[in-house]
Amino acid sequence: MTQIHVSTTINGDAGEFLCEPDETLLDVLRDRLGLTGAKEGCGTGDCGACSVTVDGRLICSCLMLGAEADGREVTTIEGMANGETLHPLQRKFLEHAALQCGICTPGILVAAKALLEKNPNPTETEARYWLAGNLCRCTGYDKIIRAVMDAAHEMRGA
Amino acid sequence: MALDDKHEADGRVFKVVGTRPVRPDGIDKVTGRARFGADMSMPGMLVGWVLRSPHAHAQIRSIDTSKAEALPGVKAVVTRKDFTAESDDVLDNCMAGAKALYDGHAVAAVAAVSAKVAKQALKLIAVDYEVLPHVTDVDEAMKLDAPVLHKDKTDETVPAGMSKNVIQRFEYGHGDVEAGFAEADEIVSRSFKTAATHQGYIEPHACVASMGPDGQADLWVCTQGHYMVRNVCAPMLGMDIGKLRVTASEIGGGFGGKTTVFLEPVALMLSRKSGRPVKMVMTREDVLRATGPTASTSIDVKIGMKKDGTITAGWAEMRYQGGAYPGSPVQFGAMAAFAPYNLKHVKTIGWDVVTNRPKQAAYRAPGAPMGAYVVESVIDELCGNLGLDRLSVRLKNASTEGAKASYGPRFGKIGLTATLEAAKAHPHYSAPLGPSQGRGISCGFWFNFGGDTSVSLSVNNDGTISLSEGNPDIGGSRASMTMMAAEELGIPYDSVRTIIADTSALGQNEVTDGSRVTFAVGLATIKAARDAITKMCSRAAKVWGIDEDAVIWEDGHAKPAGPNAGKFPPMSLAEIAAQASNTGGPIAGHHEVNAEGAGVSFATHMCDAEVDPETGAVKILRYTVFQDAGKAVHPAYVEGQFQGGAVQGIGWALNEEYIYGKDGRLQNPGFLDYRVPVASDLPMIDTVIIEVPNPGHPYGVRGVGETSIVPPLAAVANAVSAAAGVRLTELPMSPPRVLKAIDTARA
Amino acid sequence: MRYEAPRTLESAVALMAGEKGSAQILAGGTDLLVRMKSGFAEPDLVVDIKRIDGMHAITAEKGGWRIGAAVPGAALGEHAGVKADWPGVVEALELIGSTQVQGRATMAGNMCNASPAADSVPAMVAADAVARVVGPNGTRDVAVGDIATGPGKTSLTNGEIVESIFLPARPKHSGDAYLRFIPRTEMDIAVVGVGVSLTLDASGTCTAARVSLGAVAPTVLLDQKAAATLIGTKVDDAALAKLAAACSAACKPIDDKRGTIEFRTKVAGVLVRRAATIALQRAKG
Amino acid sequence: MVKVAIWGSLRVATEGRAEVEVDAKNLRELLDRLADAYPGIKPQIDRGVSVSIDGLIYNDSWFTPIGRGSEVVLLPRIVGG
Repeated sequence: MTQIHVSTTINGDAGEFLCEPDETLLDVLRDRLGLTGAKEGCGTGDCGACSVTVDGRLICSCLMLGAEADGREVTTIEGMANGETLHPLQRKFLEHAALQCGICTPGILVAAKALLEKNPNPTETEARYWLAGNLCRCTGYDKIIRAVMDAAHEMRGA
Repeated sequence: MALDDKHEADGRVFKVVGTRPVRPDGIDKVTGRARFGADMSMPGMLVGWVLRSPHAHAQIRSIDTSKAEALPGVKAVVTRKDFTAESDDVLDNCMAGAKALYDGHAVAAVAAVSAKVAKQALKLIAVDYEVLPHVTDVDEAMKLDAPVLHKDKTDETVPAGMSKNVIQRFEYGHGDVEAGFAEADEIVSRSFKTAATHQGYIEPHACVASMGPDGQADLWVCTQGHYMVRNVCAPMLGMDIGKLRVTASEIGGGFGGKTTVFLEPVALMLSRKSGRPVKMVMTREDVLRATGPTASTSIDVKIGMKKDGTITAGWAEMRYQGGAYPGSPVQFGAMAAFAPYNLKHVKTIGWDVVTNRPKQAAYRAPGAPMGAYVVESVIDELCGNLGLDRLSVRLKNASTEGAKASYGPRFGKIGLTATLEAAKAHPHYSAPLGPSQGRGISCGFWFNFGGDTSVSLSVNNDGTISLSEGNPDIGGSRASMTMMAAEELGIPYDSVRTIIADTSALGQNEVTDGSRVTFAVGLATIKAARDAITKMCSRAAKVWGIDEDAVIWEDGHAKPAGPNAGKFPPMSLAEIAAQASNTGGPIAGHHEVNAEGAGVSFATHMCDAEVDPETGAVKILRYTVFQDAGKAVHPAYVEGQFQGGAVQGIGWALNEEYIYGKDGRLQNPGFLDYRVPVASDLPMIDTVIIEVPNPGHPYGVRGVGETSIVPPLAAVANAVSAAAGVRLTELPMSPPRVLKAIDTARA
Repeated sequence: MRYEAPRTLESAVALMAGEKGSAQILAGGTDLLVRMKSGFAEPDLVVDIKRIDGMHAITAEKGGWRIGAAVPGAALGEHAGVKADWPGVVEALELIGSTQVQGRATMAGNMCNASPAADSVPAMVAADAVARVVGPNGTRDVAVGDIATGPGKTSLTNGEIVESIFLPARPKHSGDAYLRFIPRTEMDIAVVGVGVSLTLDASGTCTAARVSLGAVAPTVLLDQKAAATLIGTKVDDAALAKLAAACSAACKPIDDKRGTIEFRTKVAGVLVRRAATIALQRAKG
Repeated sequence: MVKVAIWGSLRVATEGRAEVEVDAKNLRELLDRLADAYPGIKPQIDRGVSVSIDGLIYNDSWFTPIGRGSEVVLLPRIVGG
């Protein structure tokens, strides 16, 4: 089996990697690029812990091959804060104690950011349905939803 | 809250405790930097994969690993033969011995240069199985003609003539239940079943083991207790405990499921045989097939009540299967089921049963939710039959201080009545309901415990504090420890940094379980801080040339105790720290304790549900948790425990279940069909924190982690039963079951 | 395994036709990668069709819409034109999986995966959608309902690739709807799925109807008897009751971990009534 | 002497008595004397027990004092999640 050469942009930086043809983007990120912020909770697209965006589209990185990333722009949790400045969602998650164990947190933040980019003023129901693919077993989602709504409010400048 | 005797913390004005600061591990966890079990890599690392039995029950005649070993890239293969330690159930569960006892039971493992090679090697391992008949249902397993898992595990409490799958019998209670039933105006008897549910942590088990030829080893692992991992694994490997250093990674949820070992001894053995570090990570399928779900149960219950709502007697016979080995949590179900009520006549009988399912692991208040489910369902039905208010009846019968618990002791200070009164006064209780909607109430109880705890607190030269504790932080406990240390020392929260030390750094620490951490580690942290304070006071006394008894600690400063002690300006912690080398050397406080005497905990939950009578679909409309926290150190994380427990309970009540096929194989080993609640299934979970201080803790803290999963099964069942107009007696109340119950009731 | 991402449909067909081992098309990958992960699929060749021109296009054609095989649910859901014409189809596709899955999953892939419980297929069958299939022997148009022949099996022959799906022009005074039953509110596979498309005349009488059922038989059913109960009626309560009874009668489900025969049969009737009511409202505008 | 409440299924070892008396001033003495006087309880003590003393639960601490009037209840060892 021959490895595939892939050129891509990850969190704004151009980069290259080699991967097996059947290797998922998640495995590439974690095992080859050292970006372990995306987690594997299921490997079947049912938990959302591996959420990243590709060309702005929210996806599960466990359901995409690394080879498909050629020429695409991938954004992960590691690209969410701007240097020392946290994204408002990250800040609100901390303020609202919207995480307990924290394993689902990167995926939920990436997904919530994609939500607010598409819909800056979601209803609670819209936020809940958008995030339905991100399982959290610790919080019962209450504080997560509150943090997302509060971040949306702040980002709208309202 | 009126108290007879004063608590140490009464009247104390807390400065840090009770606030909601950002947790110390917060930034790492929102930026992806936090390192969980699978996030560790080591140079030269191999990957380990496990071969699992496809059979529910089979004799292992032989295992031929020669072809796997010959595959290029394979560096080690391990089977049970490699473990020469004396057999026990935990080891047998990690690697099957003579028999594979459930679908997914590990039978061999491989370490190879890549996952691809390892998976290929697994296919080359030839296991000669003699497939045996199997049993997965608890009632079936108790029948005399059921396939038998073990010939010799039944203990002396089991009467002769029962199936050998029945392992142990428990009985609790007092009074004369028959006399009690004779006094009743209304008696309800019902049988219930509950399905096995999994803890469902999002992070699969993972570890990296590295053992050198000198026999020393390091293990990086996601676990609720790295000291436990060390103490359990070292003897399995024939090692001295001191030669194994275990470091706890960040842990992605546990809920009791990470209080034992699965991969860890196998990874160590693979590392020993290959001479290289070995990383093992479970797939979600592995997690569901082979790690700890909780018990499934079958329970008969009978309760008598007078017209005025007095419960005259309670009786239950409970059968729990805990998988392929002894140890279902039936005794806790039998002890906890009636604990919220002050009963003259009560009796519970519990049977621990084995079946061909994965060995159960603790799950948040193990055994108690099922007991509360059946008792609270029947109390609800009795209230309905007698036309009584469901909260008033619970208040009338509630256990209070001095009441004799159904499991024996008399309660000390407890907060059950306070939770019920808060529930009664809450607007939720009087809110109107629409058609096909119902409201359910349930109380719940859990013991909590403490256990071995070691904490070390270093005063750094600049006046900051490094706090080392040994309990993996699952839900924000580092924040709580930091707060208690800062509170006690009188310094800002930000001046303290708390870490989870590895097993070589501290004395023994019990697992993060039993709702013990904020209670026990908190207690040890406070005592360690007091130890450091004593030392700092003594340094100040030296500098001032006065007696150390004449120095007190206030607001982060050493001060002369009174005018007679001399007139010296207060000396801050930072000043004392800066002079430490000159005054006697480094300053550190520590405390080691077996923190016994944890206070029990109670909660009352209220749930509104709507049922679609045409499809059986249930929607949770509103949910409120009322729970006694003793003292909430970080209220946001206390609320988080309440909310998380409630939602796990909602999942258990509505859609989560282990489904076995006729072939004894698990049919739903994935998050697609093992259905944990998703965000869109739920409303906000409201919380009311009650604070009845625990006399056993300096600040009055009670454990809060587990009790919150005890009431929801019944709260939801009572709401659904009210909404559907028919009593539901089987969990989960999945739509086909609800619809069938509605249709049967109408027919 | 080899991974190829050809730039033209012709080369994709050639790759597929030329592979001696097992070959799989990769569109969204939300089914294929799951099967590869579990070892159910071990393809020798995966052909990614997302680099082929036009595969991402949604184009107006003969009053209807042609949807490229690589258009994910999220993109279709953002297309106002398709959404206005065939809201039932768009909603059906959007029900599949999570937001993340929507970023990848395609209608063509959902159809070719040939699950009896595929959400978008009953909606497409009700809409009388047609798949355009390109293969070594040329191009053919196939009714969507004729693609799956059984669970996991399709009528596509060696080297054939679905290039696009055509949703026909929507007649005046018509509407469609798709409803499914799942135990949770999201993230589940349909226990029952029902698609309804109907057309009214100026007086509000139903002149044409298509009713389809998912997850109650080895393939999605087009239920003509059920459709007949609506035609000539005002889709009133009496007609809906007959419709429900006809659908329940048409079900040939199995008992499995997701539902019982009894439950699926009954709920099919309940859902078709609800779906027809939504379709009626849409038809009335 | 300390009165110790025994749970139901262990009463086969105490001739049916729900409460037995042993001479013990602390937890260690209590468990030792219980095992001596009622050998049938020993297997359970070896499997693990907790002891409730005046409503608080103790697992291991041998030297936990037991007062004369204390309420003492033997329990299976409490574990948690």
